[in-house]
Amino acid sequence: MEKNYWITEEPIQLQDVMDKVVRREAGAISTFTGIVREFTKGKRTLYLEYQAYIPMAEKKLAQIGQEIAEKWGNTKTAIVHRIGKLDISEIAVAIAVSTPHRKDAFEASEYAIDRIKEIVPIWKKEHWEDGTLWIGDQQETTAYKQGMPAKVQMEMKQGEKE
Amino acid sequence: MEKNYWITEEPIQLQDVMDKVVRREAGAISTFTGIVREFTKGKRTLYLEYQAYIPMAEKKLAQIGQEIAEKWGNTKTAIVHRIGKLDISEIAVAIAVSTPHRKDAFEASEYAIDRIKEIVPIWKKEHWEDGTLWIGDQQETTAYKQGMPAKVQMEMKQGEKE
Amino acid sequence: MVEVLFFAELRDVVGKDKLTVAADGMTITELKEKWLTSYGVEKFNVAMVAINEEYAPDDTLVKAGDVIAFIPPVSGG
Amino acid sequence: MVEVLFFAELRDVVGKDKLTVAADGMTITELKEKWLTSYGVEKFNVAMVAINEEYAPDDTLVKAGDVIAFIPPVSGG
Repeated sequence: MEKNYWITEEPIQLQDVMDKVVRREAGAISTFTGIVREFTKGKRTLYLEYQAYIPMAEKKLAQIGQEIAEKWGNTKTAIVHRIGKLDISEIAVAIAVSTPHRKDAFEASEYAIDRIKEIVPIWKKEHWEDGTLWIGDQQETTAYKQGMPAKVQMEMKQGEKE
Repeated sequence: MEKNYWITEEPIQLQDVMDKVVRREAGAISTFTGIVREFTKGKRTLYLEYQAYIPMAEKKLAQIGQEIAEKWGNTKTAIVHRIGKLDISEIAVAIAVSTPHRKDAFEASEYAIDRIKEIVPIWKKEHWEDGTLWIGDQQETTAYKQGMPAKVQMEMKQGEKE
Repeated sequence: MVEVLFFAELRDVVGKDKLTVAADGMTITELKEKWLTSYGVEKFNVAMVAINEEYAPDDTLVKAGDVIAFIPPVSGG
Repeated sequence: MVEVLFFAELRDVVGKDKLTVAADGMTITELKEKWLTSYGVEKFNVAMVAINEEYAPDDTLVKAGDVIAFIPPVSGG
């Protein structure tokens, strides 16, 4: 079976992700690529280190693709996330979504990266000149105090109804 | 000089477009790729033929990159459009925009494709099983009756003030 | 003399990709009336005009050596 | 017995990537109290829990053979 959602330790080629979503019904492909930025809030990153709970992360990436298919219909999605040590400008994540028309492609790929930052068990460790830190998603701090992020809680409630 | 806005008769490689916008300040790259879709409103396309007023088209693509830089700041943009005969699933246009943060990248690349469809002198000829037709942008029909599209008119008025 | 370029449908209508015509000092509107009415005015009136690769209104005066392009509604992307 | 997995900061805190503990029939909350308080509760309380690779609430009962993962706030992308 073709694998459209995966975690890798190898450098990511955007073309590989894009190739997985090309099809005759598609007229538009939107991709998103997250690359390692040198400066964040004035602080210089030397490199990043990513860790993943690999089998669950791949399941959650696939779930995001499924959510996109349900929300926008007629989509094809592929997502890859890299782990290990990444230097400046290396690709951490690449997403491609193909749709018949362009509006859906943009919306869906933006949705994908937003969801990755919410529910996919992958972590980033910053390596600066003066130290290191595992980064948590600041936006979710409040929700996490209740045990899990609000977005996941909602989802679990929906799941119960099914 | 590096050429970030160009018209080509050769097949487009998304990677080439993306490579032009990677830089150390960028954390996000959004790309848009328009590919030849087989069916439009139930009608089957055999292939497309694109024509461009090449020197002006390249200028207008560069203008779009400039507009993006003014609207979002800290962006780097590359755009390529292919002309000649294109088969189903071949790439007609590819856009890449890099920004520090992802929101701007999505907005800017969507802006780029919208503007291409407004101001860049490139035309598409549909080749169906039962005929051919040069396609005009239906959205602009009204404005065109006044000599040029509303978006271009606005622009010219702004230009007069400068 | 000015060079007049045609694209897409207009190129098919005119049957060639360019003409060289005497239109120095005319407006675009006058150039159309003098040289292009035989090809049908309607399609030229829905086209934009570019002079030397920049969009220009129909009342612009053209001068010797200008390159005038008639740009039907675009459909790239 | 259940397997308990740690990631990111929690892995550093615990000093290993997994533990095998006797927790059959306990809730996640009970498992934390029994086996993890020595590592500091705060960081475990801001983590999500996944059982067999699916997010689960803290009152879920764990059974023999389950894989419990503590998932600190994620930061992929």
